[in-house]
Amino acid sequence: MAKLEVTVAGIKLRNPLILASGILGITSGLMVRVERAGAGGIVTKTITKKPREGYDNPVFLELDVGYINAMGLPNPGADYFAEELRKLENFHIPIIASIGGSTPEEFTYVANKLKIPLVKGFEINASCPHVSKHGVEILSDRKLLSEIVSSVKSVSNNSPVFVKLSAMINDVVKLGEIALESGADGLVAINTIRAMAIDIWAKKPVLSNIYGGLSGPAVKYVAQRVIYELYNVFPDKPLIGVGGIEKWQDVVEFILAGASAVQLGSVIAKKGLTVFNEIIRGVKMYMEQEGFRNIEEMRGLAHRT
Amino acid sequence: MAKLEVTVAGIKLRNPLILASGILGITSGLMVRVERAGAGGIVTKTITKKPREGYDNPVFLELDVGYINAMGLPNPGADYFAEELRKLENFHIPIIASIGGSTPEEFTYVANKLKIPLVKGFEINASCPHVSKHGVEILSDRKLLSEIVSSVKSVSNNSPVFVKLSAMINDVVKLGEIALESGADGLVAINTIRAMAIDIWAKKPVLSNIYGGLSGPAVKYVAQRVIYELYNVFPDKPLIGVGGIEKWQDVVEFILAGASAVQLGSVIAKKGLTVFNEIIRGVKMYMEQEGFRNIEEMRGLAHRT
Amino acid sequence: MHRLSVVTRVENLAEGIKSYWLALDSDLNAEPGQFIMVWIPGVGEIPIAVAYEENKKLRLVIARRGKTSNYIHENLVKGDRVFIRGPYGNGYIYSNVRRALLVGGGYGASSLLFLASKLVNRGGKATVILGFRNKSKVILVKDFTEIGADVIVCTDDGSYGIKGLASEVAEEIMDDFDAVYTCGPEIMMTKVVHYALSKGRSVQASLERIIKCASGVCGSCVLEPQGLLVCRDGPVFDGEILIKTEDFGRYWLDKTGRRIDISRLKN
Amino acid sequence: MHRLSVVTRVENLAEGIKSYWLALDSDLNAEPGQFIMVWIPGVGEIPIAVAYEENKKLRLVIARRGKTSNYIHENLVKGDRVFIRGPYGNGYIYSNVRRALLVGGGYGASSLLFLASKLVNRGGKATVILGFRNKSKVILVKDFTEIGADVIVCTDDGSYGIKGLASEVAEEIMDDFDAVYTCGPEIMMTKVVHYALSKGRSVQASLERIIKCASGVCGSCVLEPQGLLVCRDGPVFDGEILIKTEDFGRYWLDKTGRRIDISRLKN
Ligand SMILES: Cc1cc2nc3c(=O)[nH]c(=O)nc-3n(C[C@H](O)[C@H](O)[C@H](O)COP(=O)(O)OP(=O)(O)OC[C@H]3O[C@@H](n4cnc5c(N)ncnc54)[C@H](O)[C@@H]3O)c2cc1C
Ligand SMILES: Cc1cc2nc3c(=O)[nH]c(=O)nc-3n(C[C@H](O)[C@H](O)[C@H](O)COP(=O)(O)OP(=O)(O)OC[C@H]3O[C@@H](n4cnc5c(N)ncnc54)[C@H](O)[C@@H]3O)c2cc1C
Ligand SMILES: Cc1cc2nc3c(=O)[nH]c(=O)nc-3n(C[C@H](O)[C@H](O)[C@H](O)COP(=O)(O)O)c2cc1C
Ligand SMILES: Cc1cc2nc3c(=O)[nH]c(=O)nc-3n(C[C@H](O)[C@H](O)[C@H](O)COP(=O)(O)O)c2cc1C
Ligand code: FES
Ligand code: FES
Repeated sequence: MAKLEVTVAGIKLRNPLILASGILGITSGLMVRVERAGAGGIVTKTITKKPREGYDNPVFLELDVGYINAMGLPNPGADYFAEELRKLENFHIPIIASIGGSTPEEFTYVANKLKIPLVKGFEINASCPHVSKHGVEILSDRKLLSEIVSSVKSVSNNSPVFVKLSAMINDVVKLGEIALESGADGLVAINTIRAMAIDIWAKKPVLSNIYGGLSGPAVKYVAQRVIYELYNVFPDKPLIGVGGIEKWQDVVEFILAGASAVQLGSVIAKKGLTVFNEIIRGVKMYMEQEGFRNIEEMRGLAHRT
Repeated sequence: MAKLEVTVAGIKLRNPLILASGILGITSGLMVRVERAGAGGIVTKTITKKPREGYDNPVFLELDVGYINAMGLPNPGADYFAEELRKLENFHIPIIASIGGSTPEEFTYVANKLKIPLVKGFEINASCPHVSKHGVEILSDRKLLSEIVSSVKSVSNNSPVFVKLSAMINDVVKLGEIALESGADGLVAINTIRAMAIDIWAKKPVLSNIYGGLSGPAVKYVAQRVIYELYNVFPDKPLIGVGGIEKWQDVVEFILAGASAVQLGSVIAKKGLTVFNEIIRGVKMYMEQEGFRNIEEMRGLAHRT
Repeated sequence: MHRLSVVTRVENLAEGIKSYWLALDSDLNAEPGQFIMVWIPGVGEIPIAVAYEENKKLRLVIARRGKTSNYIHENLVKGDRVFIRGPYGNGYIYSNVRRALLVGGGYGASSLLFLASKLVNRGGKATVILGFRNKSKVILVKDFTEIGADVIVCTDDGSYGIKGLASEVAEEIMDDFDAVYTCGPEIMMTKVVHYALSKGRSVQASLERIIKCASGVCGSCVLEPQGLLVCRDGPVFDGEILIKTEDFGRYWLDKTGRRIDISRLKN
Repeated sequence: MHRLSVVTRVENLAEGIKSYWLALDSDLNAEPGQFIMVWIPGVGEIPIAVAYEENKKLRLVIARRGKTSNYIHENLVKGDRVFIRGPYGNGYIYSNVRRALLVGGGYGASSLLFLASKLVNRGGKATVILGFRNKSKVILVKDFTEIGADVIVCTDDGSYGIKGLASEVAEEIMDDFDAVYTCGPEIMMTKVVHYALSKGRSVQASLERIIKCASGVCGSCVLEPQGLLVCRDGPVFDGEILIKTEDFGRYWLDKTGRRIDISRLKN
């Protein structure tokens, strides 16, 4: 029997499908639902020091090839969210807290607050494409990136720290290297890609924020490329793939490219939470047909010549 | 009657639909066909100093959301191509020569060779995502970019010089600024985005080169964002939009975002050359319905608050 | 992306409530209880229930409430463009219902009108109790009558119809019906749901929460602790589920995702 | 992306020519004359004509010619996976043809076999002239006979069938036919096309050029000066068009896009 369990930077997951940040991971009730739906783990909505309302509607758009969102990192703030997480009882899948901010101090504030037993790791959101100073700007400032990573690591109590990267930086491998050298335990790729949509009858940008982040099938082949590039250089590091995963075949592609696990995001808009079990069934079937006993055996195979 | 003529950096186009680089613009016979199909102008395949065979097959993939190619810049070299262009007689639409290389000297060699009457402008391909040293690396090296632009400009005989940008650089506006300050007359955005595809039954990357460039609908909303960002800062400069244009609505979106003209690339794989007239009809109908007399009136309108 | 629609008619239903008829390019095929997102470029985007849809004609009933709804009231006239996406969510379940009691309050009458028309068209019987603050707020009475529903109107001050709350009138006559539907202020719906369940009646209620994505990903419209999403699992929920929901009648999430008392958001 | 297929049978047709039967998940619905791209992971991807397709079974005839075809000959066995994309291009036009003359050379017989089977199935008559270098190269004779075509074989050295060129035999009997189809070495096809046109016969020929994208965008398969694309406008062209094409029988583009003499690419 093919086994789906994976251990990513020491975090044990019953299967490699993690809920991506920004998708439903904002209340305890939703996390319970996601656990029941079969997810292997959950990344929370990105949490900042202070509460944020996010942008005005429209904030989310369905496109032919994916989605564009500019939620604006709405979140109840670290203090409130820590309490929200404490409501969880009998919760069995690992939670990874996504942290946002613009200074090392903001990041450590959030990490300190969310250092509770259910939180098994941290994901540094250094790649939001539509909130100024909270995203790709961090990746463009290598020193800042390094400081943020090492400060979060210094307060993380040995919990693994992941850095979420963007495909909007050509030399993403270099940034991965900086993150890892600064103490990150693993890398997550990718966040959304800055994009926008214009309505020709309104003759206006659709999102209130004008710019948003592209997700869904449109970004899948870019995300796979980033994972493949990262695995080329860091085959021993935990790499989590995210972007455009909609079906089990996509998950297999990411794992063959080098992902240790994957995250599911906007597919939930299309398929709802049943997508977890649907994908699990497919991946299992594939593994049995192709003779893989576990995920680790598949990982990075596309690199073999 | 709505007029489709536009003048872009002094180049007169009968309509704003230009054939994108790398699509069919490699022989004189093909250019004649493209002219007859209704294109407003043609950008040639990227031409390098020396002939290039390109990569081995597979080099082109059709996806659900677009295409990935890694042709590897095959081209007969500048000397041969100059002769090829000289075969054109009674040719009425402007040709923009796309130039590739890795040093200023290579660029000026090609520009000098292609300085023939039919060539009305040059497009510097500083953004190919899959040929090492011939693309985005140039954009990552601001000094090199500046040198290339100013040397091409210095030999271009007053023909306008465009720089083709990539969305793989977060701060694309800064690069546009460098290009313009170094003498470029206009900007073209975007080239393909580095991507790859893996076959789960072959367990291998599909392209022989592993990495290729994503084009088609998947990149449209990213390309529009780049044009919108550029227009924000350079509303008086010629901006040419390219990426994922498949229908007349897409063209209108790009123009509202700030494009002076657009290029059509991989849509030719889906719709063939009849797409030019199909789009022209649609844009005209829209302009008449919405009361636009010419393209210039529409340009950048999405920026109005 | 949004669909383009054009306003073909604007009706003043009552003080601060207007009805908009929109012409569409193609049918939405919405079901009663589903909602759409209405985008006014440069202003905002808000969820609005479908009040009626047939033959590429869509009706909305919009109450003046804040930024976007004010703008709509003040500016939108015949010929104007309105951008919509949807329909979203799950509507009322009404197949095989013979005698339905519909209890509406304020603009909540709107989705019940669509429901009543479907029920009557299928040969069912629909009795609707509509509650309003006072006479100047009364809407849609004629519309319900015209489609063949029995209408009972009540106002808080007795300035029109019965003096009293719709939920109270509903309690009096509920025995005669096999299914109850309610849409309106949540306090009213809470009463209707509890009473109906206590009488063993099947009951469904249409809820509101902050809708952002409308697609079940952002979590802003959640009902805790079950993590039910108004935009996707609702907006119409079965009463049996709602009474297990702490938030029902009590809490909303504000725009940051903090739970606040329902009275603080509804104004 | 490519489709997965599995080799179900390999036949040695002649020296350096094998036939592969592939099982598909779903029908390609290819027409005779269309081609597919065959990808062998880690090796290469080459265009191959459809020799037969029915019921999710696809037949290919592959000559040993270089990197990828050598690999296929040496390694591909029953049960192996083959990845394909397509079908691409325009095939032969054959509706309403009663008496067709098919002139093939070498593995060019392959697409004509598919054509003959379609013609015969529609009640038409197909006579095929097959030319080979010598007896050891002769292929598909039995297959043509089995589907009900009349077969005439010729070899350059007379070691099998008539001694002589297929194009010469074709000239002798062409009067009896209303349409001519040819696939094989371009020199042979040039002769057939010119003769057929001189006799007022409609004639179609299937061409080869360097195929890269197979989708009509890269230009590598162009015929000048008309800018005809073998992958999209062809690979089957009408003779009337071909004789106006300088490149027909004379030039190819090499991989860089430089025009070179046809003899330098075909080996
Ligand atoms: C499923 C659903 C169906 C609805 N149907 C109707 C209808 O048919 N007719 C009608 O008049 N109203 C309807 N509403 C309520 C309507 O959406 C709000 O009145 C409107 O969003 C107010 O926005 P505003 O910009 O005018 O005011 P604002 O000043 O932005 O807000 C005023 C109040 O409206 C509510 N609100 C604001 N934004 C939202 C939001 N994005 N989602 C939900 N509530 C919000 C809050 O309570 C807020 O305090 C419905 C709401 C939901 C959730
Ligand atoms: C439309 C079409 C249909 C074809 N059908 C068949 C068929 O049914 N059976 C068959 O055996 N062969 C067929 N061929 C020819 C076959 O594609 C070549 O033999 C094959 O590509 C050789 O590749 P290689 O790697 O084995 O050899 P290489 O060593 O790569 O090349 C050997 C020679 O093959 C030709 N060639 C190489 N690459 C290509 C390419 N990408 N496209 C076209 N020609 C190329 C060139 O002439 C080259 O000199 C067809 C070609 C075309 C264009
Ligand atoms: C509605 C929405 C909200 C998101 N919010 C966040 C966020 O708060 N933090 C973050 O790191 N990524 C956020 N993302 C990005 C996703 O986590 C993910 O990286 C991206 O959507 C690509 O994956 P997908 O194609 O599976 O959606 C968000 C995405 C969407 C669609
Ligand atoms: C097959 C192919 C070849 C290309 N070759 C080149 C090239 O040589 N030079 C260049 O600047 N861009 C090249 N491009 C990029 C296109 O010009 C264009 O920027 C990109 O494909 C996005 O546009 P599209 O979505 O309309 O195809 C190529 C694209 C394709 C699909
Ligand atoms: S509004 Fe986003 S989940 Fe309901
Ligand atoms: S092979 Fe690319 S155009 Fe024909």
